[in-house]
Amino acid sequence: MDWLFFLIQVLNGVQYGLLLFLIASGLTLVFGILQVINLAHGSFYMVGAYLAFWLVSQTGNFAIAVVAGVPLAVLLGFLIERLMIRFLYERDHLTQVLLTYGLILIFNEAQRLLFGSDVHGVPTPALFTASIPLTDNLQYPVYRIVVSVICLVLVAIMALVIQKTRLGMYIRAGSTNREMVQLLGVDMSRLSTFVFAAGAGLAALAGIISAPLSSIYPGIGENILIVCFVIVVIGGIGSIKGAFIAALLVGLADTFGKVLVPEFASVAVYAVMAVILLWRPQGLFGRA
Amino acid sequence: MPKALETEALSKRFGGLVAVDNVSLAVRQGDVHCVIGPNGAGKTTLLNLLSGALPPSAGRIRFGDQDIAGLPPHRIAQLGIGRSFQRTNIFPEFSAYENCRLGAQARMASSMRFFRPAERDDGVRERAERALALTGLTPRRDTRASVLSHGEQRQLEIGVMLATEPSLLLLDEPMAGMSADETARMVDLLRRLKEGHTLILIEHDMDAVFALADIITVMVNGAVLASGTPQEIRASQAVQDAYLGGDDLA
Amino acid sequence: MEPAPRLVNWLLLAALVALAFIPQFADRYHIQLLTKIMTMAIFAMSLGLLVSGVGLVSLGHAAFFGLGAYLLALLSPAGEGAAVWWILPVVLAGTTAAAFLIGALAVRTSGVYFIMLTLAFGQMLFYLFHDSKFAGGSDGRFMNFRPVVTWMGDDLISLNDRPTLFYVTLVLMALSYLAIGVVMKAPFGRAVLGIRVNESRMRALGFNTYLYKLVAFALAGGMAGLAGFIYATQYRVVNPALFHWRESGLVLMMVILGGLRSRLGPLVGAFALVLLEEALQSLTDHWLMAMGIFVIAVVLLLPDGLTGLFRRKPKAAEAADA
Amino acid sequence: MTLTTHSKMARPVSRRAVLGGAAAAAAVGTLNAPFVLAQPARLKIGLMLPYSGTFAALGNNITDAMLLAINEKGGKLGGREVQWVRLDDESEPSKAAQNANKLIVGEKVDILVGTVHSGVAAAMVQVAREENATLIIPNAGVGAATGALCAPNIFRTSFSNWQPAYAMGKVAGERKHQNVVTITWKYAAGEESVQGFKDGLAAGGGKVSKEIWIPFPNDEFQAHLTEIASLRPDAVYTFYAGGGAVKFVKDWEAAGLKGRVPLYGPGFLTDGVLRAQGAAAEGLETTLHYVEDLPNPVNQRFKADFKKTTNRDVDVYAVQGYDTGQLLVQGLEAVKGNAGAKREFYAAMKAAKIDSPRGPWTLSKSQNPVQDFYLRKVVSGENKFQSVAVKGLEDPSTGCRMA
Repeated sequence: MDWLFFLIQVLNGVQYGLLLFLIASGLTLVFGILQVINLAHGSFYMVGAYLAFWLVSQTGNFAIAVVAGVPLAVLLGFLIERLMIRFLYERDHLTQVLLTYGLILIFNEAQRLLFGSDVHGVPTPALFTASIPLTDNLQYPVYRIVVSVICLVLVAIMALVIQKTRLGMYIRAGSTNREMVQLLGVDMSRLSTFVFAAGAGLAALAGIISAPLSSIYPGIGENILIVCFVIVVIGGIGSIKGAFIAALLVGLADTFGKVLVPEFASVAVYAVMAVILLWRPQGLFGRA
Repeated sequence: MPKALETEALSKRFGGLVAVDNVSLAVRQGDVHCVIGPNGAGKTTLLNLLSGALPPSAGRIRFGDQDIAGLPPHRIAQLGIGRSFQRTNIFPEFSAYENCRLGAQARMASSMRFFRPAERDDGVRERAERALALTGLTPRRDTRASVLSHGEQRQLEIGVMLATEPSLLLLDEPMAGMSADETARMVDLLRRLKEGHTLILIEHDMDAVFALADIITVMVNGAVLASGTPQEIRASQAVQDAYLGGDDLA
Repeated sequence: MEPAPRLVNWLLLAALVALAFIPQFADRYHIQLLTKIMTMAIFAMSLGLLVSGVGLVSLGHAAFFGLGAYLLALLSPAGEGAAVWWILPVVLAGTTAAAFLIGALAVRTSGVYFIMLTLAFGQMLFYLFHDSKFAGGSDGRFMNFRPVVTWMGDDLISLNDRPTLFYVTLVLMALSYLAIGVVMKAPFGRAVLGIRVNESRMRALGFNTYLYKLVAFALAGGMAGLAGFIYATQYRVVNPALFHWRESGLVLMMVILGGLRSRLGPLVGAFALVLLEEALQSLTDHWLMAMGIFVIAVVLLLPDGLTGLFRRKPKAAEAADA
Repeated sequence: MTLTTHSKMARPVSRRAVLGGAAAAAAVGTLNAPFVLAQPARLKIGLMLPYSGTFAALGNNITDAMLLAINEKGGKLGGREVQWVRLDDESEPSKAAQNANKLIVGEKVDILVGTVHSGVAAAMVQVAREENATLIIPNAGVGAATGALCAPNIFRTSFSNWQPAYAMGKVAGERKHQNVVTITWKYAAGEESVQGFKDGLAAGGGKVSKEIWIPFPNDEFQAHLTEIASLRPDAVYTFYAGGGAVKFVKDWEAAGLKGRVPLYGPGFLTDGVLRAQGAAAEGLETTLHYVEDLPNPVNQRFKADFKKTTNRDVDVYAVQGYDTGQLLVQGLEAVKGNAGAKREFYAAMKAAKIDSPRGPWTLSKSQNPVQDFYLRKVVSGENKFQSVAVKGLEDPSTGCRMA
């Protein structure tokens, strides 16, 4: 592997990591602020992917899928938070795990009822079908770059919101000390709903924009959920910064694991996690 | 008189906040050493440092001939430092006796026993019964802790600690929220405990403090303001100004 | 975890005796179904030991179930059945040791971290066996012969015989149930219960709570390994799905369904859930949807599980329950 | 404890039959009385196939085509009415042994048919061997079923993973590719397929320079495609099906490898997923024992009939289901529907000559089809017949001790 291919692999890893971050950021905030373990978070990714498939096949326009799909997912997140997750705030983790486990079963089966079990694909948006030649026999698909740019823009927006706005201050404070924020007179109930719905929207957006990159099949959300759990654990629960760094780390570990230790590629990610937790049991940026 | 426990420049910082600031204490064997001070003075944090619940940021804690600063709580407990908590911390679903038995079991060489029923160990049983008797709870032996009265729960809290047979007791506001009657009983209990134990006591009830204490340390803003016999403290102008002058003594 | 009240003990004994007669009239299919249910009951009891005994919610407990099954399948010689006398201790030691190692990391954490760590470690084992050639990859492995129970060269009992395997499993299930009862009454169990209620208090009393939790985790892992051993013996086939977190979720559901406050809970939950799954599957193609709704309903409506339905409302004056 | 599994398990069959429109009309004779409990006069056949999950479409095509073949012969087998017991195997290997048990031991089916997923099929083979039950595999290509685990009571009407791969290897070898990279999921089917390809390639004079294995069912290929580009191979062989096949073919194009490096694979790379792959699949060359535009009259008739009864297009899975039906018809005809006369029943099946839409085939000694393999090419979104890659190819059946 010469240095050019090495750099391309780094690019691959970063791109995968950025995508993972979109999903993991919502997950870590829901942990941090709502103190709810949401196993069904991956289902929003699945919802996004299938929404992309459905909307693109209905309208033929990928932009519509993004513009209509994200609000739909946010609405779904809003409803689920209000109808179910709400009752979990005061319950123990065990209850949360099981209830959201039940939600996964329902989501998966609903998907099967609506879309069947076939594998679907979404065409790459016409605007971005080109590829950039990197070597004489390898091109980098423009759309992958677009996805990375979208992710980076979102990262920047999130950083801005969290660092500079009042809302961001509440979010930061809420993930540190829920009671304290409540005492400050912030409506935690509304903040929780907002965070949950926003997390659902982000995960769905990840599902939508990655739909042209991947095939869409039943159970797609579960596979990615576990990886995002690992990211949240590595980064430290409730820490957006931690999730970002951990996502890149996992993306790179996964990419290079595949090339260097193909036999144990999937284990590589978990090995990274174990090592980091040996060093810092509360994650990179978690509070003890 | 030999020292039971000494701290040297003990400090605890939470981020920018200094909760315990350079505290040096010398607690004599067999004394009742009371720590008083306004809310937020760092008394409970100091107790947490002594019991190992929190690691100190700086300083040393000498217990016997050992520096125990930074040891995990169970190690410190095994060395003979017992701790009772401000909020009642007993096991509510267990009976009074069983609460004490857990304490007694803690001092067993190894309670990693899987098959012999816990009931069978006479040494443990004896220690538990003794702790019950000492705290006057023998009549309530088989009552579930959660249904004991507030005062009884406080007594039990101390009983659980006693069952570990500590030589030094760390008591965090044992009289808080008690009726006068219950307080009197607790003072009586603590006085009895003086035989054979060293006590470090955090308390707001000044009558009780002055009735029990051999030495009083006054803390303000994490630091020691004054330390001395009850007479000296009563006489201290600094203490009067900073603390005792208020309504607290009334 | 409270000891079962006296009446329940009698009912339990009656149920056990009733179970023992089932092979006399049930067909072979139902015998093997019940054998499977009893295997799952052992598995669920091992998790119950963690969840209601220590208060540790593991979402990766299937790892040890799978490991037990795989160890048996991988270590059995190709040409003959492995002798139970050595293979069972080896499998139990192996799963216990694995649980000890994973626990050493996981038990350092608590709450959400513990759940996610166990989940991640479970998946790690899943991938380890899923991706590696020696274990047969995603297709798993077959075991050509069941373990044999021999004495002086003669077959003592044959695990190939379904009713025999049924009885062996029944005995192991009963022993597991009794063993948990004994352990929970022993000093170790009392300490572990105290940790569940108030860990910091236990530390202040001088208990090395980390060690207690770790040992409990290892014991539970070993017991799950026993269940895996029986599973592999019954089906002679193992595959990575045994490790999957869906299995872990399912067995956690059994524990909750049965009820956390009773030692009988996991047992009742295993029977109820497997039978429910059978029934739903034969009723509708979309049984998973029904299962999901059922799970949510149980969690919201039956916080004390099925055994909670038969429990007297806790009264203040009730005698000490430990 | 006595679940009334009979009626309940039979019910999905009836419902499907009702919903299946024309298919049901043809199948009415066999399926219309599901609530009647088992009568000894009826032949009981268990269908353990995926009716949910990724492979559901495959399971349905196999089932419907098999019924079609039987209904063409009057809907009876050897003169006996048939009671079908349908069970969704969910393509879930962990439940496979138990499900097979449910049908063989619990339902006491005379014949078990299944399944698609290799891991599930392998478990079924184990149970069938232990219970000495008749098993017919209508798809799963796991080599051991007619290899190391072969048995007189186990038949396959589809292929072994080795077969189409060997055919592809032979074609690639004849093109003198000396630097071939293989990339596939790391599981038994993938390993068997790569072995077959290597055997064929060697026979033709080519060589594999690097094998890339990806954990099943991981489908993030970008890193591997980058690696392939850096290896600069003459050709790449891949074994994917379903979602993985869609993803791989699309990523292959996006990475700019399409058109620069020839991509080969067994027909599963395109079958059933061509539409999802879209333009990316154009020009792909694959080998398989079937292609839709085979000119033989059986194929023409079958395509029309299947369309008429199910309103779906045929695929290789439907063909295999159809042939399973044909094999059952011939075998049971010979024993007058007495599936218990196993020696005669098995001998008749083993000797059967199946006139299939894929062309005529027979069973080998290990009871796997001996059949032609075709080279196909995707032209305007459809697989088109190119040439016969290998005639009458037989699986080596390594490890099979059945003479």
